[in-house]
Amino acid sequence: MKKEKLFSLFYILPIVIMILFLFVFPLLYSVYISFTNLSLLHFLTYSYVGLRNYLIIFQYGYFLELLKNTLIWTIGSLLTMMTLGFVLALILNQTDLKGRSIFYAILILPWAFPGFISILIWQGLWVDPYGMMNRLVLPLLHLPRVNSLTSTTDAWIELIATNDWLSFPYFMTVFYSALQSIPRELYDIADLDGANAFTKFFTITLPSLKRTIAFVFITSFVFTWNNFYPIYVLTGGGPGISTETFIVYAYQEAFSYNNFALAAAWSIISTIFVIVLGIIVIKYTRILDSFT
Amino acid sequence: MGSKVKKIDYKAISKTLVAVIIVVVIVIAIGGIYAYLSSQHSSTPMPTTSSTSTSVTSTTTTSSVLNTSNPQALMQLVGLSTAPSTPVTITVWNSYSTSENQAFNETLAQFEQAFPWIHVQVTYGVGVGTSQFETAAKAGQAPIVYRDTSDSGGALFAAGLVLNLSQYLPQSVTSLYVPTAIKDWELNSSLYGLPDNVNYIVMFYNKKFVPYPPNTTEQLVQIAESVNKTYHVWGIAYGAGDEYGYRFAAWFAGFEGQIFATNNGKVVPSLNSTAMVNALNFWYNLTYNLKVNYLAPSTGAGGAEGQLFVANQTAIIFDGPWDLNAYLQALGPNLGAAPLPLVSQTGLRAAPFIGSTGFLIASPQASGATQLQIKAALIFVLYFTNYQADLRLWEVAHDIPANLQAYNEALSQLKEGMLKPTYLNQIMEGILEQAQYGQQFPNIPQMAYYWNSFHQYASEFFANKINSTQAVQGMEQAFIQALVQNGLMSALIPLPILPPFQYVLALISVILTPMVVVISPKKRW
Amino acid sequence: MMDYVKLEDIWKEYEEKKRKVQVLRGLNLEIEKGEFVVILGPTGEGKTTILKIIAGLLRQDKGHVYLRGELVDDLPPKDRRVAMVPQNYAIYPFMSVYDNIAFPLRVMHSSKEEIRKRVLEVAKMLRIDNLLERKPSQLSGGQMQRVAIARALVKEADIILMDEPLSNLDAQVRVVAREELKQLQRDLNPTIIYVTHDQVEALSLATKVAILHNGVVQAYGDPMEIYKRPNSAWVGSFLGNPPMNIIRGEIEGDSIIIDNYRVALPEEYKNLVKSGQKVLVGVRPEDIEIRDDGEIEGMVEMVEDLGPYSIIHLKINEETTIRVIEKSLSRRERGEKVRISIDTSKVVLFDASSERNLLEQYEKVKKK
Amino acid sequence: MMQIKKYRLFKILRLVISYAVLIIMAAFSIFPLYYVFVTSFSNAPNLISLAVSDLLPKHIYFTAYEYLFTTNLYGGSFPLWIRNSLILAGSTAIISVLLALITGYALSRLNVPAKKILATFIYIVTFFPYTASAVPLYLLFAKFHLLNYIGLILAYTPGTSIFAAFIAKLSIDSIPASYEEIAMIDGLSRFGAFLRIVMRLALPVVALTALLGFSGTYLDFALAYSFLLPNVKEWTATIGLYYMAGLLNQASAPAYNIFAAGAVIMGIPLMALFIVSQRMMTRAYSNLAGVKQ
Repeated sequence: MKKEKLFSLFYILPIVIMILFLFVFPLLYSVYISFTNLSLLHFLTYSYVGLRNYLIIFQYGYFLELLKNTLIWTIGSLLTMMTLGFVLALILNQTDLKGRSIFYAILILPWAFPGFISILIWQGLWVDPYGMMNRLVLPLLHLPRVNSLTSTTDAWIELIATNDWLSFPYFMTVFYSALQSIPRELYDIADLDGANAFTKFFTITLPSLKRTIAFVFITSFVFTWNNFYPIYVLTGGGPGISTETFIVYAYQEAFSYNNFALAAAWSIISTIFVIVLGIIVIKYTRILDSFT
Repeated sequence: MGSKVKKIDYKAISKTLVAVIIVVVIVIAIGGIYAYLSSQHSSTPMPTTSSTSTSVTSTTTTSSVLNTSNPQALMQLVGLSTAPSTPVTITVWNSYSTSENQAFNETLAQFEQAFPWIHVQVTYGVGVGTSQFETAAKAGQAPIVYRDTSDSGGALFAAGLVLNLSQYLPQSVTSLYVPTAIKDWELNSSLYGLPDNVNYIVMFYNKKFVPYPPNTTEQLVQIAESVNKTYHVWGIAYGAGDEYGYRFAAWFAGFEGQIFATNNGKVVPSLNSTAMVNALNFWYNLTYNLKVNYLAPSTGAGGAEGQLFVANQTAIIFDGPWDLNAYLQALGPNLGAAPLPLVSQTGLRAAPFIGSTGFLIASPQASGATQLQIKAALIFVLYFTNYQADLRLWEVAHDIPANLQAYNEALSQLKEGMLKPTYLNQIMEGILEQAQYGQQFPNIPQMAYYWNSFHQYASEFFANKINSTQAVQGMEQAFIQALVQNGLMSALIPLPILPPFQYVLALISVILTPMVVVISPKKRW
Repeated sequence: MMDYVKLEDIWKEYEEKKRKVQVLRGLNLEIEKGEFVVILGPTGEGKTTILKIIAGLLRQDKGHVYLRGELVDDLPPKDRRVAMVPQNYAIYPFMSVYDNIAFPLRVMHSSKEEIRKRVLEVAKMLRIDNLLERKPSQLSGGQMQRVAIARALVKEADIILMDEPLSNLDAQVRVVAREELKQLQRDLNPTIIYVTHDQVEALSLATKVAILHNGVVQAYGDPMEIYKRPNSAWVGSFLGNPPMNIIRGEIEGDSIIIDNYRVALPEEYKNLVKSGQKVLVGVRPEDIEIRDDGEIEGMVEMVEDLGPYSIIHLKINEETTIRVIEKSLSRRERGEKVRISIDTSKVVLFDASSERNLLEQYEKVKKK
Repeated sequence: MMQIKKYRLFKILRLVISYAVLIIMAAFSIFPLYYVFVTSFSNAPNLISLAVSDLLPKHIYFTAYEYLFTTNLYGGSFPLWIRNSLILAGSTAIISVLLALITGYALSRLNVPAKKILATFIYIVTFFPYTASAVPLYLLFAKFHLLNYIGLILAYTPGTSIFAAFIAKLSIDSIPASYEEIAMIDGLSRFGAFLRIVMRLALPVVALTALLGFSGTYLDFALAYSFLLPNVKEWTATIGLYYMAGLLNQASAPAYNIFAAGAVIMGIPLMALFIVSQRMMTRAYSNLAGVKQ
C-alpha cells in the first residue's frame, strides 16, 4: 500500500516540481518583495518595510476604482463572449443546417491567428475616424462611432468587443463540443412528449451543459482577470485610469515607476481576489470534484 | 444515500478550503519572515566597489588635448600602459535603429582593429529605457555597456546600476561634448554616461499646405484653420490625449511653467499652475472648439499622427528627427522642419526637452564585470562617442551629434549646403535651430514619476471627464503621491511599519468575509 | 502434485469515498495444472480483484501468490506469463483485429514471420481468420470475444484468466461460446481461472468451482458435488436456481421435526446428531415432490411458470416457505393446499448456529 | 395541415436567422484577418487605411514578403527564426502532452495521497498572474543558467499542461482500465502501457494539448524576449517579426506591411493546424460535458 502510494507520487512529481518552480516560487518571491521597499532608489539594497506597500494601496491607491474596472472588464468580457459562443454553438448544432463545418472553420480563425498581431490590427481598426470600424462597419450598421480617447464607455466597448473577437471561438468550440455529446435520445424522448424548442433547451440542453459552463467560466474568469495585453495595447488603461485593471496597474507600477515592491503588493491583492472568487465558484459548482 | 454522499463531499471541500487558507497563510507568513530576515542582512551597507577602484584617475596625464580617436591615448586615459596579454570580452546592448547601425558597424570594425584585445559582443535592437536592463541587473547579468537615453539612464544611475564615470575619467572629457548634451548625463555632479547624440522634438510641416513655418502660436492657429478650410485636411495632428508629457513639456514651458520647483532646497513638483491650465486649454481649444487638431491615438511615424502626415492628411505634426527618414521618404521636398513656435500669450518659446542618448557602463554588481572589463568598456564608450563615430552617425542617419567637434562639422556642412538631396539642408537647419530653444531634460530620479501623473489627468481632461483646473490639481497630487510612495518626498502622514489596528482589521475582514460565505453551507448550484 | 496456482491467505482492502472496504479476508485457493476453475460469487465480492492479484495488476495487502510453484509477489504483470480476457474484451479500437492479436507478440519482440504464423494459427482455430483486417468497431460481440481469446492464446501462456467473458453476449451466442470454450480448454489444456456470477456457466464449464463470499472461498471442488452436498447453508442457498430450501428443524430420534411435521433423518447423519439438536435442513426444490400422501402440508403462495417446469412457493408456517419444482403443467391456484414429500436421501443438514454441513464437521473431527 | 405548415414556417425562419447570424459572425471574424492579408500585399507601411477603397487593392506588392525572406537582421533571418520557433513550440508541445497526460493519468487512475488538496492547490496557484511572475522567473532562471530554450520550454509547459491535465483526467476516466491492464499482462510496463495504449486512446486530448502548447509557445513574445534577447540567432519568429517590422525600436518607424506579411506567414500554418484538428478538439472538449454530476 505504501509502496503504491509512493509510486503514484512519482507520476505526480513532475507537475508538482514544475509548479513549485514556476508558480509557487514567483508567488513567494512576490509576497516577499511586497514586504520590502524594492524600488528605483532601493534597487540593489532594499529593506523590510512591513505592510507599508499594502497601506499605500489602501490609503493612496485607486483600489476601488481599479476593482470596479477589473470587474467591468472581466464580467463584461466573459458574459458577452460566453453568450456569443453559446449562441453560435447552438446554431451550429442544428443538424439540418448545411455548411456547418465551413462556418465552424471560418469562425475559429480568430483563435488560430496570432493574438499579439490581432490586437495591434484592432488598434488600427478602432482609430477614430480612420480605422475601418469607425469608417465602414459602424456607419454601415447605423451605430455611433467609437472613440476610446474621449469616452470611457467607448473605451470599454472597444476593449470588450476586441476581447470578444479574440475569445469567442474558444467558447464556441467548447460549447459546441459539449452540445454534441448530449445523447440524441434525450431530444427524441422530449419530442415524443411534445416539448417545444424552449422547453427542450431549458430542460435538456442547459442542464447538460451546466458543468461545462461552470468549468469554462471559472477558468476564463481567471484568465480574463489576469489578461493584460488587450488593455495595455488598445487603451493603455485610459482615459485616465478608467480602463485600468489591477494587473495593468501593477505592470505600470513595476515598469514605469520601477516600484517593484508596490507592484508585487498590487499583484498579491489581485490574486487574493481571484482566489477567493475562484474558491466560491469552485465551491458552488463543485467543479473540482470531477477532477480528483 | 444521496444526502450522505453530499455530506461527505461538503466536508471534503471545506477541508480543501481550510488547506488552501492554511497554505495562503503559510505562504504569506514565510514570505514576510523571509523578507524580514533577509532585510536584516542586506540592510548592512555594502562596500561600494567603485570606491575601492584605487583611484585610477590619478595616473591619467591631464594632457591639454584629449584625442579619443587615438587608441594609445585612450588606453592611457583609462590607466593602461600596454594592451593586456589576454583578450577581454565586453557585452554591449545596442539600441540603434537599422540605419544608425550601419554607422555603428563601421565604427565597430575600426574599433576591433584598433583594440584587438577587446572582443565586443553586441546585442542589437535593444530598446531604450527598458526594464529588461533592470531585471538583468537584478540577476547580475546586465550587459557591461548599454546605450540608453539620458533620463532613463539617470534613473538607472540613481538605482545604483550604473557606474559613476567621474571616478574613472578626468573632468576634461566633458569638454569633448556639446555642453547641453553632456549636462544631460550629469547627476549630483557625477557623470554617468557619455552622449552620442542629442534629441528633441521639432515641428514638421507639409509645404504643400503650409506656406511658411508659423513662428507664433497665433500663426499656428491661423495656418491650421486655413489649411483646414482650404484643403479639408487636419491643420495639426497632435495626440495631446495620448501624451505622457514628453512633448507637452515644451508647451508647458512655453506657457511659463516648470515641472519642478525648489522648496527649502528640496525638489518638489509644480504642475499645479496656471501655465499648465493655459497649456491644456490651448490644445483643448484647438481640438474641440476650432476642430483643427486631430486628437490622434498614437504618436510617431508608426502611429496615427505620422501616418496621417505621411498620407498628406495633416499639415503639421510634432516629432523628433528619429522619424525623419520616414517623412523624408514620403514627402520629399515638401517636408519642412522648424522650431516649435513662440507662445503668443507669454512671448516665450515652446521649449522641448533637449535629451540625449549615450553609452553608460553598468556597475559591477549589475554586470559582474572585472576591473579590466570596465577599463575596456571605458575605452569603448569613449571611442564610440568620438568625432569619427559621431560624424558617421550624422552622415548616415542624420543624428544630431553630441560630440562637439562632430557637431561643429555638421553645422559647417549645413552652411555649405553639402547634404544631399539639397532640400535636406533646409530641413536639418530647422531641426538644429530648435536646439537653441530647448530646456534641459531633467534626469533626476523624481522625473520618472512625472510621466504617468501627467498622462492620467491629461487624458481625462481631453476625454472631457474633468476640467483643466481639476486636471492640474490631480496631476500634481498624483505626482506627489508617487514621490511619497517611492520615498522621494517625505509623507504628510508618516507611514508606520506596523499598520494601525483598524487597517489590520479591515484587511483581515476583506479577506475573510468571502471565505465565510464559502464555508457557510448553501444549496448546491 | 504441485499446485500450479496458489493463493495463500490473501487480504485486500479498498478505500472508497473515505470508507474502507475489506474485499478479501484471508483467501486461500490452490489450483492444479490444466484445471478449469470457475470462481463464482455475487457481484461486488472481489472476484475481479482475485484475477488482478494473480495477474499482478493489484498488490495484495497481505499473503502470497505462487505461480507454477514460485513466489511471484514482487513480479510485475509482464513477467508473470499469464494471459487475460477482460470482461469488456479491451480490444484496442485503434488497431485492426490482426494487430490486436499480434500485440502481445510484438511487445515480446517476436520476429515478423513468427507473429504472422502464430496469429493465423490462433485465428484459424477460433474461426476469425476472415476478420483479421477488420477494425474492432466492425465486429459483433461474439467476434470480439473470440478476438480477445485469440489474443490471450497467442502468447501461449499456460495460465489464462477470464473475467466474465461471456456476460456481454446474447443468450444464444453464449451457449455456443460456452461449448467452444470448453472444447478449447480440452484441446489446449491450459489452466483457466474463470470468474463469473452466472451459476450455469460455472456448473457447465468448471472442472472445479470456487465459491466466493465474505472475502474467502466458501466451497471449492467438483461443481456437482458442491451442488449436491454444499458445505454450508449459504453455499446451498447461493448455488442453484431456484436455490436450496433452508428450513429450520429439530432432531427427534430418527426424524427431523419441521414445524409440526416429521421427516425421516437421512442415514449418513444418524450418528452425527442427537435428539433435541437444532439443525438447518437443506433440500433442493427438485428433490421435493408434490404428492397427496406427502408428509408436509403447505399453502400455495406464489407460482412461477417457467415453461418446462414451475416453481411453487409453499407456505408452511409464518416463517417458512418451501420452493418446489413441479414438472407437470397442472395449474396450481393461490391459496390451494397441497402436500409434499421430501426425498430424504438427498437432504443435507447444517448446524443451526455455524450453518456448516454437519457431515463436514464430522469429517474434520475424524481427520484430526 | 395547419400544424405542419406552421412547423415548416418555423423551420425556415429558424434556418434563415441561423444563416444570417453565421454570415454576420463569419464576416466579423474574417474582416480583421482579411485586413492583415491585404496589408501584407501593400507597399505602404500603414496600419490605418485611409480610404475604404484600399480594402480592394489595385496593386499587389510582394515587397514585404521579399523583405522578410531576404533580409539579414543582426545576423539572424526570418526563416531561421521561424525554424527556431517551430523547434521550440514543437518541443513544448511534446513535453506539455507528456506532462498533462501523466498528471491526468495519475489523477484518474492512481491512488495519489491528498489528491483533492493537491489538485485544488495546483489549480489555484495558477491564478497568480503571469505579468507578476515574469521578473521572479527571470531571476530564478538566470540563477540556474536556464535563460535558453530549455528554460523557455520549462516555463511554457505548465501553463498548458495544468488545464490540459484536467481534461486528460476526464478523458482517461472514460477509458476502461482493462485496456492498459491487458497491455500490462501482455508484457508492457505500466509506463509502457501508458505511452502506447492510454495516450493513443486519449488521442483527442493529446492533440488538443499539443495544439495549445504549440500555439502558446509559437506566439509568445514577452517571455521569449526576456530570455533570448542577447542571442539573435536563437530568437523566435515573434521577436524577429517585431524587429523586422521595426515595432520595438522606437528609433525606427514601424512597417506594418512587413508585420502583416509576417503575421500571414506565421498565421497560416497555425490556422491550418486548427482547422485540421478541429474534430479532435471538439472531441477533447466534449469530455468536459461528460463530467459526472
